[in-house]
Amino acid sequence: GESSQQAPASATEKNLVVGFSQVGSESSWRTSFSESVKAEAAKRGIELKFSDAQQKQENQIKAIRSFIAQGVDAIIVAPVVETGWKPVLTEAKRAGIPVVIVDRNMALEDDSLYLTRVASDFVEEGRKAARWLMEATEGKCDIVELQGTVGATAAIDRMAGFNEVIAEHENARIIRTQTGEFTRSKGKEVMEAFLKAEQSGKSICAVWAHNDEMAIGAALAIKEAGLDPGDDILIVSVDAVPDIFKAMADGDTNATVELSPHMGGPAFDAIEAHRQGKTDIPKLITIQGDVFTQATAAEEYAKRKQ
Amino acid sequence: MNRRYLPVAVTAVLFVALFIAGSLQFSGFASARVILNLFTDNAFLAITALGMTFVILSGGIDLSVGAVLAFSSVLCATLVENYGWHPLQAFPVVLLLGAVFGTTMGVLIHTYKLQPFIVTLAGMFFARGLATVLSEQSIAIEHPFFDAINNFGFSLPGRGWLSSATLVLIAVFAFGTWLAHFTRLGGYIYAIGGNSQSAVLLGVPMGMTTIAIYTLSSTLAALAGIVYSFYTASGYALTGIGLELDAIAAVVIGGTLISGGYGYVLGTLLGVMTMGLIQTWISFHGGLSSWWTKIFIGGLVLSFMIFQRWIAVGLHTRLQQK
Amino acid sequence: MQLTHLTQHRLFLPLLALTIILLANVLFSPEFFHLEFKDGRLYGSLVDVLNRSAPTALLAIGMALVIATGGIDLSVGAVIAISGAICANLLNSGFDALPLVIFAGLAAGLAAGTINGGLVSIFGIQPIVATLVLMVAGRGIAQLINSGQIITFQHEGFAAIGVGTALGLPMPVIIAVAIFLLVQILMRFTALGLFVEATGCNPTASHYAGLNVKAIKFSVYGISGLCAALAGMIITADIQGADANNAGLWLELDAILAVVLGGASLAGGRFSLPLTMIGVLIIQTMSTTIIMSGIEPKYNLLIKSLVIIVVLLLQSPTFRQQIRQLFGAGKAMQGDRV
Amino acid sequence: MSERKTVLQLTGVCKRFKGVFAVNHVDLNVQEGEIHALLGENGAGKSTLIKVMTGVYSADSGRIELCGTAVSPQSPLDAQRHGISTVYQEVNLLPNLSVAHNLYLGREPRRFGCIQWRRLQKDAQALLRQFDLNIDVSESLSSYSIAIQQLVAIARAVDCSAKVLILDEPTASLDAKEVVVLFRILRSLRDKGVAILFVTHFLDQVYDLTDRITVLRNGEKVGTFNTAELPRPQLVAHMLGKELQSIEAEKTASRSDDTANTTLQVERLSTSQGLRDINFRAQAGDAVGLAGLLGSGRSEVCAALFGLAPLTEGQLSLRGNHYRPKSPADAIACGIALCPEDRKIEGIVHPLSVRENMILALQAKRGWWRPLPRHEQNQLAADATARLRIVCSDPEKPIGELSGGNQQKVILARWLMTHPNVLVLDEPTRGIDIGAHAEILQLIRQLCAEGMTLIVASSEIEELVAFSNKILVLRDKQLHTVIEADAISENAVLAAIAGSN
Ligand SMILES: Nc1ncnc2c1ncn2[C@@H]1O[C@H](COP(=O)(O)OP(=O)(O)OP(=O)(O)O)[C@@H](O)[C@H]1O
Ligand SMILES: Nc1ncnc2c1ncn2[C@@H]1O[C@H](COP(=O)(O)OP(=O)(O)OP(=O)(O)O)[C@@H](O)[C@H]1O
Ligand SMILES: [Mg+2]
Ligand SMILES: [Mg+2]
Repeated sequence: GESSQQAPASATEKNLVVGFSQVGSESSWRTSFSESVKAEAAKRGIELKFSDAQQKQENQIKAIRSFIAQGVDAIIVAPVVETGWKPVLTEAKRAGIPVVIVDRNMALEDDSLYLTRVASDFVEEGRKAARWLMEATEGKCDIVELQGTVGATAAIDRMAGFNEVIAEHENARIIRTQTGEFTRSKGKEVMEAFLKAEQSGKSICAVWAHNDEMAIGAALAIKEAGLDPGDDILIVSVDAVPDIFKAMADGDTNATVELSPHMGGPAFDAIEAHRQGKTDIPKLITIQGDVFTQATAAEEYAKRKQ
Repeated sequence: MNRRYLPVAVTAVLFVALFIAGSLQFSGFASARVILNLFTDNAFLAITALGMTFVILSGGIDLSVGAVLAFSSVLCATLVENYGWHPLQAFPVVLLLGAVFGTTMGVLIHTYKLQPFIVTLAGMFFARGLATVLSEQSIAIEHPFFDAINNFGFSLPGRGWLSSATLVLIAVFAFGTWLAHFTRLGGYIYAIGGNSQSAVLLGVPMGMTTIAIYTLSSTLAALAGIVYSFYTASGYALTGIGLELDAIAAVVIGGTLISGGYGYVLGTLLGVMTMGLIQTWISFHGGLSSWWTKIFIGGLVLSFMIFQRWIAVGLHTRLQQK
Repeated sequence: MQLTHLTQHRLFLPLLALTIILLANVLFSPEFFHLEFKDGRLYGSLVDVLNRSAPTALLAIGMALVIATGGIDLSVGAVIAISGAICANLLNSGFDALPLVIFAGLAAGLAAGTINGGLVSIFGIQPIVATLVLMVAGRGIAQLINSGQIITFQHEGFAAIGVGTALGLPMPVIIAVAIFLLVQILMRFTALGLFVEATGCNPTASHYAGLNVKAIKFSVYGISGLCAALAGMIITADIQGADANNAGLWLELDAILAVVLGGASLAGGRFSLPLTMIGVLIIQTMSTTIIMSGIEPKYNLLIKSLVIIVVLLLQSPTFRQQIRQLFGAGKAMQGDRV
Repeated sequence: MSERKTVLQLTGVCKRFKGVFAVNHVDLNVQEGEIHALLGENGAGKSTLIKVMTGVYSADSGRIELCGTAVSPQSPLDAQRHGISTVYQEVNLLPNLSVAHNLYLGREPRRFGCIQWRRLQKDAQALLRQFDLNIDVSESLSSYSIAIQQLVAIARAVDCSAKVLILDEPTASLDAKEVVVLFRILRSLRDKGVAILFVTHFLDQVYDLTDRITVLRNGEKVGTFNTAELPRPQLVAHMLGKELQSIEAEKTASRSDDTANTTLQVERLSTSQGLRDINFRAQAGDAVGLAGLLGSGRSEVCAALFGLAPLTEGQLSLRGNHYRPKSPADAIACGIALCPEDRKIEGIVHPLSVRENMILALQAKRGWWRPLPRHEQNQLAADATARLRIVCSDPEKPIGELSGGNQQKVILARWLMTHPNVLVLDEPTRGIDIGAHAEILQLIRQLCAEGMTLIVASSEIEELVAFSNKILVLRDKQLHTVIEADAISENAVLAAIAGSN
């Protein structure tokens, strides 16, 4: 009993201790995101307790509860899924620990459960990708879609946003859709099959991939089928990982919607503001994602490659 | 002490050792809260692992538990949120469907002599597929009953909280211990795992027992799904991926032989707690990157298994020499 | 007489199942059977099925041996990631002589196999846990090598392992067939096959008969590691990048499934590599068919599970007898009416 | 006798395996209060017939009546419910459960839905005491020797038996002492009106115990006879279908103990399993018998010679060379072979074929890279099948489908193929029929004559006496007496086993 009460006291004397519950390391985007948060914490002299949940919500909940048991000063969560957080956030609130939600949203009715959200908007990403494509093809396009993992929030929302815009264009339609599980290999495999099913790809106008990895895989498949990705078949995707800029610079894919991995900064800002007693912290901090195209790809690649 | 209790005893000793090591390293580790969190956080895993214990004791395996858990959490959420059922109406339906699912697998395994690994693998695909078809989206459950149960519990000294999930877990384990060690069915399960041909010749009702085992495992997985839906107040088709492997690992760490016939229910509980403790240690440490986390978990489980073998073999020969 | 002879052949039922799944495509997507010769290689969905089967086939070859000794190897997916990561990093580091890279990849696989084999045969740890350890930690090691990123590379020679062509067929197919033949010869033209099966059937009696049971168990894990490393190189070369996070994820389950569809018992004993290959083809044909058919992805798993159950039931003697009885009963009833 | 009630009546029972008759139109009636022997050669169909009666196999045709009503047991459980309890040929108990649990599995005493473990153990202890067995019943079964397991299986069946008790070769690895106890119990059951069906290959026991005899040959019934009215030679003739050539009781000539000629020398042998200070010497052509009671350490001597138990002390030498085997593979390489006692666990490799089982040890000796060509394998298998007269239609058949005695011969064949210098046989005639028994004894003599050294552990003193030129009597894992050459006689051995120093 004694020791557990000592923890927060000693923490306030020293520097800030923040627990960060990350989804996992399922993609290189996710890794960049983790690294960015760690780097930001180091820069500010914050002690970061990092916990990798290996794509499992239960592990995230366990981590949050153990952060509470340790008495950290604040908790950052990048939730694996939108629902299911109310019980554990209620516990954090009872313990008086502020929680910042980053990346994906949480479905919470009671906004006193968290300090703020540093959010990316998957639906909007889908819309942006669609708008770009509709502009490039003047609203006339037979699209094949490479979905993310079935049931993943990012996949569902990006699909919804994209379809919303497509619905406004009567000559645009999705002719085939299948999951590529967010991976390069599976993206390539599915695209191979699509090409064969659609008269060697002649009837495909564009590929819409829920992330960059699948887009890169699809580009490989198109090349091997003897077509020119980026010309014969357009490719648009989401994330803006470094590799996609290279592909765009090489003319293999056409556009990507950025999902910035730098969400650590605003999150720590909010936590520090809260500790200083400020009460005017906004409940939603949106990270804007731009659309990048081949035009700026080369210079962006040079910038991001490190 | 009887030699057969050796693996369980070794697991218990190693668990305590791990706990002491953690307590010396981190302040706040040695608290009632951390211990009770182990129960609350792992209740659903422990319940599935208990079902898995029976399956493994009988020489089988059940890969479908994670998917069944996901399915039952989604079904719960759908019934409560989309159809407006009271949770208490939904639970029996969920448990019943779980039972029917397990019975079907048991019948396939027994009647058609199909291998449990494959039947339950297909079962895993099926249950997960069904859950996805039911709802791709995760569904939040906003029902006063859920809040009430989640808030129910007993406060213990040291900021400990005896949650309702822990109470369910204790009840289920009491049931499991009774079933394994004090009923005929329990004896039959051990018998099948020891040698199924001999078991038949000794008059063990194979069909009934096999079907009962898989029915039990699926029902417990469905119950774990309900516990999980309380834990997260939601239902989601992609939860519990790989849970079956965690459950198997817990059972084996608890000293049960994967080939069947040897092991104890108590060992499984210790196995689950040990894995939970490893996780807790990692979050307290907080400095491991994603990959070091994996390497570390693997390494710890490995040294645990080697220690267990080593101590067990050592003690065994010592006992024999006496 | 000849026909019954044919139907009783052990290849008959698995081949029948494969044919039925292939024929399902006639309904969904006739393009499936389109084959043409383009740029010096055969091109079409059927070739894709073979090509995409290659990694699983390699895994299944190793897995079949491991399962025959009564073990199981869950770590192959992680070994794929490790060997891919090592190769990709070497290619980017300047040590990019092809033999060296391939050797390094294989060495990684062998090392993994040695760890598994050592844990199982020397320490006596149960195979499912022993290899579970490497399944978890191995992917961590691969990510560590790659720092969690996908490491892409440009290397014609190495890429050819995944996308090259030989004898008019994709390179992975050639590699898989070559390994299949090699292992099959090793197993059936030396006494290894007998030793492996005897070990799986009754390890105690095999030990008494003078077999070095430990060495046999040890070596099958080694072979499995090597096969997995080769599969890892194919997968890596295919996308010209090493994806430590996802390469080979859950592929071990497909490999085990293939071995069991090939009629092996997970308790050990008899195994058949040709039947295992048919199992692999059944799995891949099913995947490709689902992609080609245009069914909504959320039904993928349901379809897969039902197909597996049907294929298993087809192979179950009890089920066939029940069907025959139903059939026979039907005939008898008709006879009654007449 | 005729007024006795028939309890079990079989009429025209047939059972085929893959079209071949294992049991062919057999009639059998077993009466209340009699002990009925079921006899026949290895592979005659005894075990199959029993399995048909108890629901393990379903009969292809025929009728089974129990106390006048037709029954068709679907499973052993079903048979038990009908009042038939059985000890099958191989020990079919559960090694992982405690002895007590094995005895009462499915019949555990319960109160309020809970098994009463205390009472169960007390009952078990009491039950085994009837068999003069005083062991810790809470230990798992696997920690006891196969003979004890056999006794436990018998005790279980005896305790369950309501109307019919079937025993398939229960005495195969029991010592004389245990057999006496068993017979006492069987007689008292008979007197209580239980019908007992008894299979054995020991004709002495048949004449000692049984009231009537039914003989099977090649799956068909030869006839049912009153034991008292059937002379022994005629019984043998019924079983074999021909006269048994009498084996001359000729003794192997005693030899001078010539140290130079020693093949195997054992000095102060002690093992971690508890053997202490065993010394003996054997030369080419010797047959050394190991005699003793249950648990006296015979099997452990065999195991130590074969590299299965690490030596804690002592020295072995083989043809003058230091010999310290670490594994069976080592031992085999040095020219030693062991035909183990527990054939089900240590001997047969089940789904593998008879041919593969036979050549396994030879192939292991050659190494994997030098496979025996298939035609050579076939030839070897054919030769062995002929030499040991193994009843086996097809060498490609899984070995588990052979009858128990024929499995034993296959294992013997496996070892003969390796041409060992020293052949260790642990209970070699376990479950072997009378005809083959004689042949095996002859074989042992012949092998000795060819210069092989044999070490034979056996519970059958008669057979030890028949071929040994040296008998080591073990007690409490120590060498008690050595009886040599002309001093060898059944009485001498018995006296050494039973008597004090
Ligand atoms: N499961 C089986 N499949 C095929 N054939 C079998 C099977 N069981 C027994 N047989 C065959 O049936 C015949 C009778 O065997 P059974 O075991 O009844 O002989 P037995 O009289 O008990 O001989 P033993 O004295 O050696 O035990 C043998 O030829 C044997 O090969
Ligand atoms: N009567 C007994 N009481 C207790 N333990 C026994 C008894 N008989 C055998 N055992 C146990 O069984 C083990 C096996 O002994 P071992 O096999 O050497 O005996 P054996 O002389 O070969 O007799 P058999 O093979 O007929 O059982 C011994 O280590 C001993 O612990
Ligand atoms: Mg028999
Ligand atoms: Mg013995």
